[in-house]
Amino acid sequence: MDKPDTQTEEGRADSNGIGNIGRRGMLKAAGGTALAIALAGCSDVLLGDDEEVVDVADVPDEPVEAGLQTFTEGPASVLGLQAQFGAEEAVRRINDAGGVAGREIELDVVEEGDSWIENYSRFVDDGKEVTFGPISSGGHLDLVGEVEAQGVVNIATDGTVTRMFEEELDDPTYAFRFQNHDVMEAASAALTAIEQLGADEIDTYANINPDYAFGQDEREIFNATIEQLTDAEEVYSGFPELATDDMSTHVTSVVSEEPDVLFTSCWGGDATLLLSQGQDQGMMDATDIIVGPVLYGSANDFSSGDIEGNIWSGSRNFYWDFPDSDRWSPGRELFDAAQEAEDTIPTAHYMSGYGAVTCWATAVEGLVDMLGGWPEQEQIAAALEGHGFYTPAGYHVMAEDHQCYSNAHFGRLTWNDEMDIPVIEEMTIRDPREVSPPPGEISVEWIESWS
Amino acid sequence: MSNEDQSEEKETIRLMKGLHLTKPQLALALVGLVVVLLVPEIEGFFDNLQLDTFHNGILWGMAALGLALLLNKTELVSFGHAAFFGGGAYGGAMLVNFVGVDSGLLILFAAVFFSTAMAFAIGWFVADYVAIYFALLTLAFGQLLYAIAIGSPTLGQDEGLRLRSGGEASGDPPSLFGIEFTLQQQGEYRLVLYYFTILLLIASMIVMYRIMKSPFGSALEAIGQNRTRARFIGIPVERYVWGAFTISGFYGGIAGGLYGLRQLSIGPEGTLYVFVSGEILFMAILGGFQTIIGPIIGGIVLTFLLDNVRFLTEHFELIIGILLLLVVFVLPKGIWGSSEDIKNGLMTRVKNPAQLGADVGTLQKMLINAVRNAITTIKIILFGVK
Amino acid sequence: MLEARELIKEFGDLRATDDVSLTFGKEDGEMTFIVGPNGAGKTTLINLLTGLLEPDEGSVIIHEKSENGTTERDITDMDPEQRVKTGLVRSFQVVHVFEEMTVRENIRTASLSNHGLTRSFWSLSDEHEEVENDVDELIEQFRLEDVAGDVAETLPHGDRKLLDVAMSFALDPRYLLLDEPTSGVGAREKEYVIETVVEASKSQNVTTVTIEHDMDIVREYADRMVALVRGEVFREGDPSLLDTDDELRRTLLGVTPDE
Amino acid sequence: MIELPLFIDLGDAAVHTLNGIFRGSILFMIASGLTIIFGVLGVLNLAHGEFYGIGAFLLTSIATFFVVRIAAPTDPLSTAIFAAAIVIAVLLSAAILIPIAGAIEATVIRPIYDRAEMYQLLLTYALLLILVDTIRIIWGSQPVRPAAVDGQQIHAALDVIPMEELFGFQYSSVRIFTIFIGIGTFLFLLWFFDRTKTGRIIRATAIDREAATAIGVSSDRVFTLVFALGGFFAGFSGALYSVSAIPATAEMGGTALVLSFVVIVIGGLGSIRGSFVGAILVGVVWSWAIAEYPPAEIAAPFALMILVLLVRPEGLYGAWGEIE
Repeated sequence: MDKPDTQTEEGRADSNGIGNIGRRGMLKAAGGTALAIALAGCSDVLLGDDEEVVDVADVPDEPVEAGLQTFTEGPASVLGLQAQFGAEEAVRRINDAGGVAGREIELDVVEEGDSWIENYSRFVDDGKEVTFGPISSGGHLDLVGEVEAQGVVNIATDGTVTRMFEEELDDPTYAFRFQNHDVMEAASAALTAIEQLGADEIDTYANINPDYAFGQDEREIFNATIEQLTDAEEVYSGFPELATDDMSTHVTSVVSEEPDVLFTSCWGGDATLLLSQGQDQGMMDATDIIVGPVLYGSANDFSSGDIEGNIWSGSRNFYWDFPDSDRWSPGRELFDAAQEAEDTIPTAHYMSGYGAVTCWATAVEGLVDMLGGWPEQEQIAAALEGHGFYTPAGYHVMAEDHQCYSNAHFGRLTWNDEMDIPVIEEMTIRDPREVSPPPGEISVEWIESWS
Repeated sequence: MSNEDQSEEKETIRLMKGLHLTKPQLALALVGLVVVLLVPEIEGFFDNLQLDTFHNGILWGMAALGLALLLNKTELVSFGHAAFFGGGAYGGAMLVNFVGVDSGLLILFAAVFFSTAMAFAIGWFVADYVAIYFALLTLAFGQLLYAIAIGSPTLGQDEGLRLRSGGEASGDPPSLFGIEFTLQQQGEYRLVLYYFTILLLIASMIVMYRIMKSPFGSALEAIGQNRTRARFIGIPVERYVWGAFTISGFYGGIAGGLYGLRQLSIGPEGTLYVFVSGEILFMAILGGFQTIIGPIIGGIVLTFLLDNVRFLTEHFELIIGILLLLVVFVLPKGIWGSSEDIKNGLMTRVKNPAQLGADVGTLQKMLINAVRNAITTIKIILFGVK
Repeated sequence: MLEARELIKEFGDLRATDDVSLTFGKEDGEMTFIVGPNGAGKTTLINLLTGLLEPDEGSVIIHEKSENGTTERDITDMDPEQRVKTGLVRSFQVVHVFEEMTVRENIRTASLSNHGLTRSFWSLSDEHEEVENDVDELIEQFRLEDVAGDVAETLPHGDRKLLDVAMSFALDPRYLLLDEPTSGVGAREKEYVIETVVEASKSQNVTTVTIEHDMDIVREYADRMVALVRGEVFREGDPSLLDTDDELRRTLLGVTPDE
Repeated sequence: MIELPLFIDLGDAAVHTLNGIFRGSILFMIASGLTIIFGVLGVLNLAHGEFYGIGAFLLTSIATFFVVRIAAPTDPLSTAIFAAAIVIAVLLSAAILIPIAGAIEATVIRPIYDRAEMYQLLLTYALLLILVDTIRIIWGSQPVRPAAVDGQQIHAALDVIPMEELFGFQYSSVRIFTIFIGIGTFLFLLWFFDRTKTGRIIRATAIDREAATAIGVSSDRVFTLVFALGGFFAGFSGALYSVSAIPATAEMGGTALVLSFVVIVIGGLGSIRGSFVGAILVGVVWSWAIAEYPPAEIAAPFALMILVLLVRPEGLYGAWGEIE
């Protein structure tokens, strides 16, 4: 197999990746505060005993009250609980490192249900200084107007509506999103398929995506990308009901079409169902490659029989074992923390929660340093624009369109017999600039401008 | 406000034709009105009192009030009422998104028009049916609309639609009575909308009261109690049920339209899903569907519970389930409908404390019976029916 | 004049009415009694006339007097509620009243319908003077004053029967079809019920068709009698046939002249 | 390593139809309980779907218990032992629902038989909420499957049973057996209500409660039995569904309930034949709708129901509250 010419474990080149930045360099880039270091996952090495808590007279004594709305129940709790665990881990680390400019964080978690506006309003009424969430994309669209009107910063943990910051929100102030521009994962999926099979070898492709706006968006971007780069033609597109209990008809259709590539943005129980019913019906043999950007989100639910075959999965902006956790301890530490606290494999949604909290905390800490006092919401919002920070996943930038930019992870889904968990191997990591349009541009138009 | 069996002897005050209240009732109504008007002022003093919740509760209650007409008079259980609430919300949102209107009143008008038209169309199909078939058929229509909304990219699928200017996620709210609001004035916008809601609430309660007391109301009651006889006194049963259904959809439309204007963003899960229909139904029963004010109270109470229990415990369904169970067994006429019984019960016990002893006895008997039932059940399971 | 023309109604294999042709009310206020054994098709006939059932064949005609003679009006396809508007009204063997309404409300609802007021949703049910007058009159006529405020389901059986009929009278009937108005009523009350009904019919010159099992009542009140047997018209004529026609007596009463 | 069956040979049309019949069989077992309970007790049990859900979750726990203790199927003998264990797990899961459903009937449903429909709906809705949360408390809120056997799901491990030799075509054996069990349940219920004494007593009670009481039948017991029977079949179908590696979720009862409504309305309330035909029809139409016009997936059953009701308002086998 040809080595892809993007950065890989072996061939990291670009400065935006975490690859060639040493820990000391990172410390510098992170602004040097103890908090930033702790959140980047290097506390044990760098802080030692001389951790220094910022001590500013104008910082209030009481803890920072924060709210997170996420799916704690229902099919989407597969994602939502991961986000909650991640956010809680970040809060733990912040508080262990002395808080944000000396203030600890108290995080309230509430089920988002379908009450995004009510939850946020309640948080604001209760005096929360910052809010995180939701997972639901529809919920995020519901929410942002409210956030803009009420003026307490919200950093969404998911809410993958492609057009959100491209079209819906011009010039937002208080609404941000840590994860994830879904263009990056859908485009990465197409690029992965092309790398693996070769552009000339792909004649047909099929889609199975959950029947809601996210699934439609992912398909649109995947199709745009693959059709831009190959002469392939779509032979099937199915939209199983979200959280359905049977996909066999869709699988039957795919098997009978024998497409070269199958793209799926199914997640949670849908992903396990699709793969296990796919195994039953020989879908892995009927296709040359299956690419699924969110398959690894179900890492905790797969069994080895589900993922046999040429299945490539994305892990959005974070995969715990990349770089190899033997060499990159922050990944290993986060994995261990998740195992210890919740007996779970941290997935990309773990990072959604972790990153959202980190983004806010590092920005505020820096701001307190600069202002010499606790900042107003407006100041925090302004500081978040263009804010760069590290997590164990690497470097992230909250761009001026309020969409965070991070590396995209994609690799082969395999079973690790030793640990008895699913892992991703042959990881390819793509710079956000490669798979996300620059702020202000529309994803599909941007892809169609590729030559 | 409701005053079903007023005795002639009591001194009453005539508010309007057919609306007589005794002095205590009038006082209660006035206090209630003042409280409702002051909610925006006093919400800050109470931790759990939220204008949002209260406002939404009133709106759900208005939809439940429309449903109460069917429940109370025609004795038909509609299990698809979300169709009209959601239909209204979507009707308004479509005007914003596809026509670009940003006048709140026009949006509300479109909402009411759309949901009434839909109730008119669905009513034609369902008016022939009774009992559980009526419930299931209305449920099917409701789910069909949900399926359409969630499957249609034009309607935003699961993401729904925004009622902000340009249909954008952070656009300005619509104008009300010619007043333009910016995004930052959303609080003021909602306040104006709240008082407008109160106005419409009072109007719709009075109208519903009159409908229930009218010859048309009597005819519906006749239909509910004996369809055959109703037919043979010359009442065109299906047409009248159709009419009542349409009126009920009209109420759903006002409520849904105002809900859309309040939320400024709507989606299928929160407005059209089958469990939303269930909630509207249970609000009507919870508050007491035989009264005018009951459904409104049911709406406020259930909305309050749904919004608040969630913040207290992860297991809010359990808590709400147990509360509903209690309603069935302890307050069958609903909260408002049972207020008289509760008052009487308390008065007897104050006058005659010995009654309390009897209560303990009743409770004991109930417990013993429950245990006995459980034992019989186990026997049946082990040995079958005799 | 109300005419049943060659009415046929089948339930599965059973022919409930077999080519029944009858005319009622050649003279206004005529009282016809229908007799016959169980299963003879008496109730089916009334159901067909009033529109509760649709005939398989045949038609129901109303003959209306006008300036230029009489005109025929075919009402076979009319809904029951439309037939009520032509003056064709019925009561039921099993009492059909609005159980949770009071006596007064029951009669009022019928009267509101009769006055074409049920479409009004802004006026109050109890504010229409013409209706209230009618209701008062009927309550008096059917001697229901004492129970006027009682809920229908709590009434004694005789009063319920009377209420059922009173509701029919609230509709200003021209043809009143009564399905066993005395069934289930105790012997002593029977007389009282039927007398009240007959009195009301006579006073308003209503053409009545009554199903009745009690031959004494038929003898006493009938202007004319129709005997149905197995879905067919067996005899038609004067009630005195009950005493003179042996075959009829045998069929109907199971008695032979010898006994 | 176990060979995976491929059944492309059968042709798409036949596979779509089989998929639909499979789903229909599951649906029938849920809906039959609902329809019998309605026919006899006169109560439309909104919590019925939760019995199905509980059955599915019970299976995950019980099957997991077996899977980690019994050798994985490698040869005919071990396959037989394994299959027997799974059958026991399914029956056990369903059997546990008998006392659960029976106790629910005796304590909270019994007092409301004489109340208006809306109270029955309200009460069973309350039960639904309580049971959903109980499931979450016991099994958590994320999807659950039984433990894998050597990395395979249970049904895949059992799919070694040679379908081709048995039936002449390739299709998942677990699914085929599920279809047979569905048909078997249907025949059993027909036989039970037609031929057995208990069945006849139940029917008599359904037709005339008072008359049945007059001849000495305890309607209380009949009701409890019927409710428990309904719970059993719902749990049974949930357990079977779980065997096919469909993740159990606390919310699965809701979808099942709504689809069961569609089934029994199409078939005619109270009709066992109706719910069988209705369930298969819904399953097949659903499967074909996906194959031919994917966007119709959610709407298809409801559109079918409205269509049937317009043509035959009393449903295909309109029994109207009596068991047939």
